[in-house]
Amino acid sequence: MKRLSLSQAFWFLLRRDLLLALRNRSELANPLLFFVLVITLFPLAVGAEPNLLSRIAPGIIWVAALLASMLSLDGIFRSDFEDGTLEQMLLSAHPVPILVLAKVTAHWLVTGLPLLLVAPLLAMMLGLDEDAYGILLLTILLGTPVLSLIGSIGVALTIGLRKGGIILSLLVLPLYVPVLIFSSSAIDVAASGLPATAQLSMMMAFLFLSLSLSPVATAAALKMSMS
Amino acid sequence: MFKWFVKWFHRFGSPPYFYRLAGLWLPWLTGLFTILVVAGLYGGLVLAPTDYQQGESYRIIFVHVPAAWMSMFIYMVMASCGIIILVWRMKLAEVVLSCAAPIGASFTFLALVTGSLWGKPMWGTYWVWDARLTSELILLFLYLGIMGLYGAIDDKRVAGRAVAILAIVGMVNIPIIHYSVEWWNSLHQGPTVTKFDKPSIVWSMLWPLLTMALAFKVYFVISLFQRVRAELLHRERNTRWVEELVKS
Amino acid sequence: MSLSEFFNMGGYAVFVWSSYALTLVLLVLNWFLPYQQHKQNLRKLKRQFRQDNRNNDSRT
Amino acid sequence: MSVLLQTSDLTCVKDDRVLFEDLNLSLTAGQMLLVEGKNGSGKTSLLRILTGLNLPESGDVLWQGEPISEVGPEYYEQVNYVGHHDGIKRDLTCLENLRLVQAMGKPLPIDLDDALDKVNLYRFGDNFVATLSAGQKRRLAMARLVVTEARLWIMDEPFTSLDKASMAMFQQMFEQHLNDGGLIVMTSHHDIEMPDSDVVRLNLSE
Repeated sequence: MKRLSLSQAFWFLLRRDLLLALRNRSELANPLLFFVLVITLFPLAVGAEPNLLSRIAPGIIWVAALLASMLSLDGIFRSDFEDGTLEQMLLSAHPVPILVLAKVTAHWLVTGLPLLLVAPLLAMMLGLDEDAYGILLLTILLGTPVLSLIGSIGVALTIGLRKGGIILSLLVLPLYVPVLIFSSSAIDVAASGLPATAQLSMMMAFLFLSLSLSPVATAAALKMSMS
Repeated sequence: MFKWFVKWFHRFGSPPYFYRLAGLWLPWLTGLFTILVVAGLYGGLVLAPTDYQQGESYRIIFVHVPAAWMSMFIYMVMASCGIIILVWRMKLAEVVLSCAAPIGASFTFLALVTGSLWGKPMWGTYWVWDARLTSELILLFLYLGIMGLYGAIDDKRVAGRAVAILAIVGMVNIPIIHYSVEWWNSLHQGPTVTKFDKPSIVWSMLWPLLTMALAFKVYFVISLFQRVRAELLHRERNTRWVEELVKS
Repeated sequence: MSLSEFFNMGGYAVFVWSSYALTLVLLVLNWFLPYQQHKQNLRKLKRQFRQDNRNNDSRT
Repeated sequence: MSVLLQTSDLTCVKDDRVLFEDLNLSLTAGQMLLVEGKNGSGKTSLLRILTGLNLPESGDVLWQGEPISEVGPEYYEQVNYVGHHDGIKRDLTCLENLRLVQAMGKPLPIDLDDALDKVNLYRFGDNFVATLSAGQKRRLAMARLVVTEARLWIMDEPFTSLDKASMAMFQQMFEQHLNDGGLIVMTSHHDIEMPDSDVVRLNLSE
């Protein structure tokens, strides 16, 4: 009998989530706006001295990216949880981790990827060394998917809670530490004119590790949250 | 042999059996703990010689290092419970996991505070972003996360499975976090903090340290049993064995 | 070694003894609180079952 | 006829209350199980345990003699569930919603347009679900049952916010499904009039 294959299911789900995001365009800009706002606060707080700013720029950009990503996490499963489509997803004949991966991918495309667009602009405003721009983009490209993937576990664990927000950050932030360390250090190193290969390959390793492990954990956590 | 083990495992996992067994063991464990801790303290505070570099301040080691070891050990116990919960759905493992978390958090906190109390005479400040202190701090957050999640979910069966997943995820992450922090530290600070790493430690210092570590482990079991008994009584309050126990 | 020398800890008394004091406090707390909790649970259940018995007795 | 769906010594505990204990059921092709009982008697819990969404305290749900946790995907191919939530997205059109249902790996017997026609929603196919009434949404949720060919339909109060005509329509659909060798497990506060079908009743309040 005819049925749709797993890869078709993946694309359908991905396309559906992108379509839904597109239809709620106003929410689309929120993480981006938050990212920009947080970064604007730093010069106001620490002073506008160019040397200082350019030295702490990698850290600022990454802390802001991390917070922006965390703030948008709840959206991965929230509406699906409320209208019962998540329930239907768990009853699928396809392996749930793959479907979870489709949803996380869609979420990353909507919330993580746009950071890539404004990051150079913000880096310029903070006076980051120009040699480091390429590496900055690369770390965002490699690092933000890891944030979404790890974050999805936390969201799946707290989705059933009414006041899950603060617990979510408590669960997720410690797990974000390696990404923060390696990405900001990669930019740092690149800004001082050295190669950042080691850091980037570590981040690549994080990406593959979280790609393979976190959907499984998320699927298990979702199943737990639904009961 | 395997069959025997499975049978024992199931019996051990049954709440009434465990409750009774823990009650029987507690006095013995308390006795053992007292002996170990008296021996360890005497060895550490009186017998062990003064360190020629750090003077007497190094004596903090006899609580600091065992506490730090415990903080890791308890997390490993919790992660193992997590696996047992997800694979065999054993209720006792849920209780153990949830009861171990606050004890683990206490030891982590202890390791942090004693570490910074040691740091003041050594480095001149209470806090440095030393690799070990930093990863210990992150470990404390992981513990608090587990306690927070367990407390936030009303249905304790569901909460048990949630923290099981979280504990396992944390277990996978701990080495990564640890090595990242270590690497970060070596990048940002010189090797000034390696004072902690003694290449070799003399026997008269080592044995009190190991004795204290053992004492802490026994203490963990005591505290855990105490908590598990209280929690079991509460969770199983509607079952027959609790009724019989209370009536007798 | 005199007793006061021992307590002085070579000038590091504050750090050493506060470490040990904190350890003591945490160990006692982690033992005492569950102990208290257990006793309280037992007491609560005992009362509850006594109440049930009374109800049964008065009914029969 | 061989037994397809079975429960063995199923026990469900919620918030320290035993909802049901040692429940043994068996359902063959063409049979419908109607679960009755007071509010909070565990109807929804039983249905969710049958789908595998909830776990029982003890006991097993068996599909063709094997526990569903071991059968896995082969069981989920055969199950369609309509719960309290409609499980449809407000910001998608009816057709987009059904297309996604089909993507979930279950066998496909009929065309989406036909399915919409079956539940009288054909002309709303390209409308957003947000614009539909509660009854229409419910009908769309029920259309999920027919866009894939699952043998076991599990429904939790399917007739909420439906009018008499729609109810009759769905009961006809159910009879058809049973005649084709399907199975139904459902709860309902409404009276079911399916005289020609093999309906087993289970009251959880007793």
